[in-house]
Amino acid sequence: MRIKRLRTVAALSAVVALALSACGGSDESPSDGSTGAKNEFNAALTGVVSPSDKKGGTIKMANADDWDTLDPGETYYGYAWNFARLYGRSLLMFKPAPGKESNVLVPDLAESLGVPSDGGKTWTYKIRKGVKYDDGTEVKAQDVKHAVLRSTDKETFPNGPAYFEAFLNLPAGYKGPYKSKGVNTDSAITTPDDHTIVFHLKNGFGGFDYLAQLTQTMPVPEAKDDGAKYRNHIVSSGPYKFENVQPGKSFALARNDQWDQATDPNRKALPDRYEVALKVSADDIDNQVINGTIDIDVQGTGVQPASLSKVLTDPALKASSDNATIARLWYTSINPTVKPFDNIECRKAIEYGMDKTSYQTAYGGPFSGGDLATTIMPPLVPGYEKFDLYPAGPDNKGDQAKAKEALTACGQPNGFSTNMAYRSDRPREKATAEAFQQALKPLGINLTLKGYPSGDYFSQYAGNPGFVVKNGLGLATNGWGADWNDGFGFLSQIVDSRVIRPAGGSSNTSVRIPEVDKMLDAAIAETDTAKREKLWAPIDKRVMEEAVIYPGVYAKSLLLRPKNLSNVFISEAFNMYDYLSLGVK
Amino acid sequence: MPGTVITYIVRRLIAAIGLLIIVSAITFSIFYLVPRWAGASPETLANRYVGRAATEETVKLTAERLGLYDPIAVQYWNWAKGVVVGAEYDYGAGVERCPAPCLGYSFITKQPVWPELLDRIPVTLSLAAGASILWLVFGVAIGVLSALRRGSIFDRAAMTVALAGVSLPIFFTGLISLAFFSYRLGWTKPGGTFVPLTDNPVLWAQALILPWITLAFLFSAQYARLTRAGMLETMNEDFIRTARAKGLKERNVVVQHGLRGALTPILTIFGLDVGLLLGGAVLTEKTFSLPGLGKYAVDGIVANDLPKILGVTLVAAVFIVLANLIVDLLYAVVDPRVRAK
Amino acid sequence: MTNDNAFLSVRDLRVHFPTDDGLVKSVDGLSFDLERGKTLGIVGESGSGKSVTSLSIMGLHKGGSARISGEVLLDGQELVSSSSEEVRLLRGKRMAMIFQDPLSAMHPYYTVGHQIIEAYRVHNNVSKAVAKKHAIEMLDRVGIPQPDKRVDAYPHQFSGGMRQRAMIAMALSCDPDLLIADEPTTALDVTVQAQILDLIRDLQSEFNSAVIIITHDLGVVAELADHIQVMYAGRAIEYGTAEDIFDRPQHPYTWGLLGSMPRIDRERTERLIPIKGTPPSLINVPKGCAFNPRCNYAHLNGGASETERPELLDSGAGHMVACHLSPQERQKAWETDIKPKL
Amino acid sequence: MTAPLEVEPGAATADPEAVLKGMGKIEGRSLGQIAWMRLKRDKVAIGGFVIIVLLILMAIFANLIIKLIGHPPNQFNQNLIDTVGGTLAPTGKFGGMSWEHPFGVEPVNGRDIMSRVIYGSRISLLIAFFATLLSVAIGTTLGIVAGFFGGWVDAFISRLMDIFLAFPLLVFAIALAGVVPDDAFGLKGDSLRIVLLIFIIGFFNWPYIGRIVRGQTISLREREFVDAARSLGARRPYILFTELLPNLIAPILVYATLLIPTNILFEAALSFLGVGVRAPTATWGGMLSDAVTFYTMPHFMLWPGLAIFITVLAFNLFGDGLRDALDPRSR
Repeated sequence: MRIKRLRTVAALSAVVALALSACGGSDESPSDGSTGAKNEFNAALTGVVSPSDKKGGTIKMANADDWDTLDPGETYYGYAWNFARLYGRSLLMFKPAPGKESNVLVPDLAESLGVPSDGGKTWTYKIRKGVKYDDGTEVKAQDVKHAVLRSTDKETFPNGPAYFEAFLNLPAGYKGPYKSKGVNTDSAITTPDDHTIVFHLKNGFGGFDYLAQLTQTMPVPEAKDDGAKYRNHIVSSGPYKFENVQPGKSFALARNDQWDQATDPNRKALPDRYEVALKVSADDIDNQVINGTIDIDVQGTGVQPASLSKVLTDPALKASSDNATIARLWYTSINPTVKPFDNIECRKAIEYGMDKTSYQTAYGGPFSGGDLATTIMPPLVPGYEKFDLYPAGPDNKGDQAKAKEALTACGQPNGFSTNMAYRSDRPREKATAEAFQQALKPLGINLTLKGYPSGDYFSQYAGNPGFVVKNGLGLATNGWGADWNDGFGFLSQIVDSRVIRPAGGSSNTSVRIPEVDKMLDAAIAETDTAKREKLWAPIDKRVMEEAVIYPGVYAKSLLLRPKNLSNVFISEAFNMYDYLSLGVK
Repeated sequence: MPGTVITYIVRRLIAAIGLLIIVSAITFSIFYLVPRWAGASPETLANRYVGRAATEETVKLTAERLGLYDPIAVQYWNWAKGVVVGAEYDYGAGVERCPAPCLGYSFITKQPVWPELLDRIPVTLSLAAGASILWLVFGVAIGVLSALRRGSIFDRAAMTVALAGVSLPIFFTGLISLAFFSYRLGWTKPGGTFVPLTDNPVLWAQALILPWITLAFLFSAQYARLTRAGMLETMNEDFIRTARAKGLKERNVVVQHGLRGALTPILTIFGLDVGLLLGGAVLTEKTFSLPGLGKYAVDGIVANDLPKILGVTLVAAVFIVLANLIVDLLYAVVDPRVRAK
Repeated sequence: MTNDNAFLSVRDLRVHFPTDDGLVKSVDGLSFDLERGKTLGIVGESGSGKSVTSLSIMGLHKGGSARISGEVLLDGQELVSSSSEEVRLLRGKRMAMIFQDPLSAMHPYYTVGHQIIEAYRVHNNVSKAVAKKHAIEMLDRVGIPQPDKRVDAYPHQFSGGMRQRAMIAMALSCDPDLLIADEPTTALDVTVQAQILDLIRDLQSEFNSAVIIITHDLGVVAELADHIQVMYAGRAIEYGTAEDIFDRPQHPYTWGLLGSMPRIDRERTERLIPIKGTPPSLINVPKGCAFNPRCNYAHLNGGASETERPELLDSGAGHMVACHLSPQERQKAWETDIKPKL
Repeated sequence: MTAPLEVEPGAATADPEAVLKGMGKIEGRSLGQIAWMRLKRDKVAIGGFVIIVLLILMAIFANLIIKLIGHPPNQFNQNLIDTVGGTLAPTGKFGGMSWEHPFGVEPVNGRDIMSRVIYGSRISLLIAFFATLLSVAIGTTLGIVAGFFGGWVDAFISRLMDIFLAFPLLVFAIALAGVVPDDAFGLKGDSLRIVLLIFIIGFFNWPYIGRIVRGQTISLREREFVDAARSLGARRPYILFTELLPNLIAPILVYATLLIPTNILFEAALSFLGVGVRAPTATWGGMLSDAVTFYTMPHFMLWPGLAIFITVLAFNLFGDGLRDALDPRSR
């Protein structure tokens, strides 16, 4: 089972100027594109490997699972967003460049970044002229409007991001263009002419440009839109169009001859074709990438455990791999709703007693798993501050003495019994749960492990507050990665108590600190980016003080660099190879 | 005579349909009831089919759309009605007609189940066809030779291997052969990439050769044992002695009289095995990640996608029931005594 | 008892089977002669070796685990040392066999006609059509009505008696010189039994073949046999003409057989001389006379029966017996103990 | 061509039953004693039996043995794992095989494979035995009822068997094992999973034995009715049952012995598919499933695979021998 990149849903409306946060690191010098980076370990992290402008060829990709959906209105995986840019043009996009530069937003379908007015409540975008669909018709502002509106129909597209319905000033009770046919939506989006689109928000939101880069702004012609079925015959606005789509099996992209380089400063469109095979066994993908019969593992989550030793012990293979850092934390929730974790000292016993290195090992070790984590926010997120409230001893194998102390303070000097939930189809979470069980055993803390299917993990089990209490799930493995690198996007879904729904479904299962909710609101309200970034770390620290989250590892992945491709580099926006720039050698 | 044959087939078909109704009803009940015993409500069930950002209202609407509030009988009736007359499906931008046999739409991928199943059937069919030919040929040949040379070194060796064969779980032999032939030696593709026969016969065979051999090894072992036992029993029959007493050549005795009698029961077992296999060679497909019906079922179960599970169960049951019917009819062709009844 | 006119001559035939439990001596030194046109009845309990004898003559034990020694001369040709192929060519053509249960002895999947045609065509190079005509003729000859229709019927569609007739038709299809009938009537109704026996007799006279009838039922051989051989534990213990055996039986075992024979002309009474015990193991055949543990008269000769195996000796006019009792003792026992109760 | 094809015809007439019946030494002995005599001579079957006994002892004393070995099955030994280099493979050669860890250790957490294999025998045998028992109980009861009463009862039970046989069993078992909650029927944890697996495996396998018992019952009933007609009046059903059961023991015994290995494979398959006993409890199928991700380390899949193989083979060998001993014609 591969670990998919789950993305945040910011359901809260807030005035946040996100745009500036991403620009913070852009002063770093862009890598030298003319000579290219050497073919060595981690080369593609900071530079372009094998730069070339050679056109032609076919890029072969494989996915161990099914694509969640190709529909730009619903797709919600990092790799899918990375890939969608080949067949669709959103208003804005992250710059296809290596390193920090990839966090910069640049115009794509729009002529420039959004122009805010009315205190950030109105955002205007001018759409490039001459951009055509694969059927030759021109892309109009109305198509972007339709695309955004349809994505708000969460019954038809339940799994898509839900930012627009949260921020746009939609009419009350609006259920999307299918069910609310003919309803006037000018309160939310207007199109004064064919090449201008204006978004009207409920409240001012400085970071709206981040929403404008979502695949949900890729234009969808209303005439060709048939709801849930559109995913099988998407109309392309990018340089490639769908040649054939076999749901659950494969699809291929071929050149869209209606695409005009003149309208597109970002894409080189080097290869002639992209072929993507679905549901190929993950180990097979690794082997084929090593052999060169497949160019890229499209999910971009790193090699399988079986390939790990092969890649790390073979110098040649290691030289052609990249160890990407991901803005993601693998952690374990410590649920204070379950006795005896209602007592903070018992929670602290877990924080001290757990063997941090075995957590790392369970997740795949220093290369495939990640770095030892002591905070909730990963270092990639601006505002990250390093601290360690519960030092796990000199060798990071846990501080038994402190843990004992905490247990005694908790009134459970001989330990206690509780349960730990994990996703049974994820071997790494299973290994983590087993590691907890072993590490806590000497303290007298007996864990019963409970595996649940990942599909229902949050909706039925570990994310369902009633179930957690009823079944005494004191601990639950968990993980979180933001939609883009930002403290708000990272923290709000996992530390804000207000996202916990009684029927279940939220990732936050353990953090219920009113003070933290207030701190979050204050941070979101702060319009000064630099000041705001300083507000995230205290929240992080405050949650850690309560010992309701055990941070495991800041995720990393070991990626195999495609050996037959040119222009290979890792985009920090996606934490994987940038799929837009690749060419065939 | 043909009239009675037709009556017989019709009667059997009606019985088969009854069987399918019961099988699907039981499947439905289990998947309906067990989660509810576990404390699930229509909302929590719908929860898994909505995104994380879903509001309570969306959850309710989804539960309603999926019919989760209806009593079990109504839900089953709606499903069964769809199978027979087709159904209508709201895909957001409108309503689509899902023609019979409509096995519903996946709760998760929203693709209609029936075309997906149709897509999977060739995989399982290819797997079953190739493997069954292999095991039938090898299993029966080895079994016959063993029986004819009872006690010989060949017999002992063959039966030892056969016993070992039936004692090896397919997911073990499969894994070992995958690790060795596919990953270490790179002789075959490690599965997951099924190419239809009509597209490219070479790639088709290359992707399937290892599963065929692994599966055929297991079944050959079983069939060798069965054939040997059947052959020994048949060769002890009085009619074999009669055939010999006529002065028939031994080869004719064995082939025309012995094999004919010994193979009839094998035919029955063969039919049922192929039927079962067509319903999903779960372990083989899982081990070799072949996108067949068995893997579809497992995927459906893992994702808790009820329409998928129901669809594949029904198709599997259809295969088994059909196999039963065909076997019975074939039996009548082979054995005149059965024909009389 | 050598007979130069003998069509079939068996000399010191031994058929032994090695098994996990030991060596099974099914036939252990058997000799007899049979002329053309004559009928020999071989009588004994199951396990006495009578069926093994017939199968050995037919060569049906060849190639298996059986160890066969001695001689079987069919019209002067020695069969024991002949190759399997040589004997096969004789089977069905010069010697044929009828089996006990015609239902199991005929292949259930083939029509009766097919099975006769097959038998005929093994030894006669003729077309199927010709063979079929022959098959119909044969069925007609054994008294099956509407043979041209029945030829296409399957064995299970025949009645028991008709099936045995068909079996006989199959056996006789190549005009064999020797016909072995192994319990030909056991599986049949009493009324049908008589018909079948009549048929065999008629056909024998018609074809002038030698016939061996194997049975545990003395009543059957009484009707057909010229000579009778009684077997016990793989050996012959008495041999003589039918009159010898029925009117002057010499061996206590034969008495037992006679006593257990149901007779239509007699009221059903209790068995006269029940043969106590069970047939002996063919692996550990009792020492001395194999019958001695079950014999009511073994005590009469001072223990010789328990130590010494009696030879098969001529007690006059070709009537041979293997018993330690003196002729007088046997005479007395027969006249006083047995005969009155028959 | 003729000679080598020849089937030994001797078997047709050298009826071992008759031979044995006549053997002076064992005259009057029961079929059971005769079977036991035959079985004792069958070295292969005895070999299987000895392995089975050893396996059972191993399962019963698993905890003791593991204590002696000194490596609890769930204990991590990450000092034996290459965590620094990041490969997570055992640092020793051949999967870390050594005197200390004869079978090597698992990648990632370094658990002792030998201890886990030994512990796995417990789960495997326990489930297989009781599932077989359940199948036999249901199958025998329903088989006898169907065969004895005949009529609509028989028709009903026979249809029931048809339905069961028409189910895609494995799919169904996976589904069922997957949806049952963690606390149910007053049980939880391993004991719940074990009971659940026993129930699922046992419940789905009964029709096979049911058919055999039904057939036997019918044929015995026919025979009994003939006898009953001859003797004085009809016999009472309970007498029939008391006579029926002894006659059924032989086929049930043979079938049960041969069902155990099937059930071991079934359990292993369910564990392999991830619906068996829950982690970290060691099961053979579960270990194989874990080993899939580490196919480059064959030692990991070899030992649990071998354990399944040897156990199933031993039961098959013994079952075959038992069948031959009880029914010599099948030899």
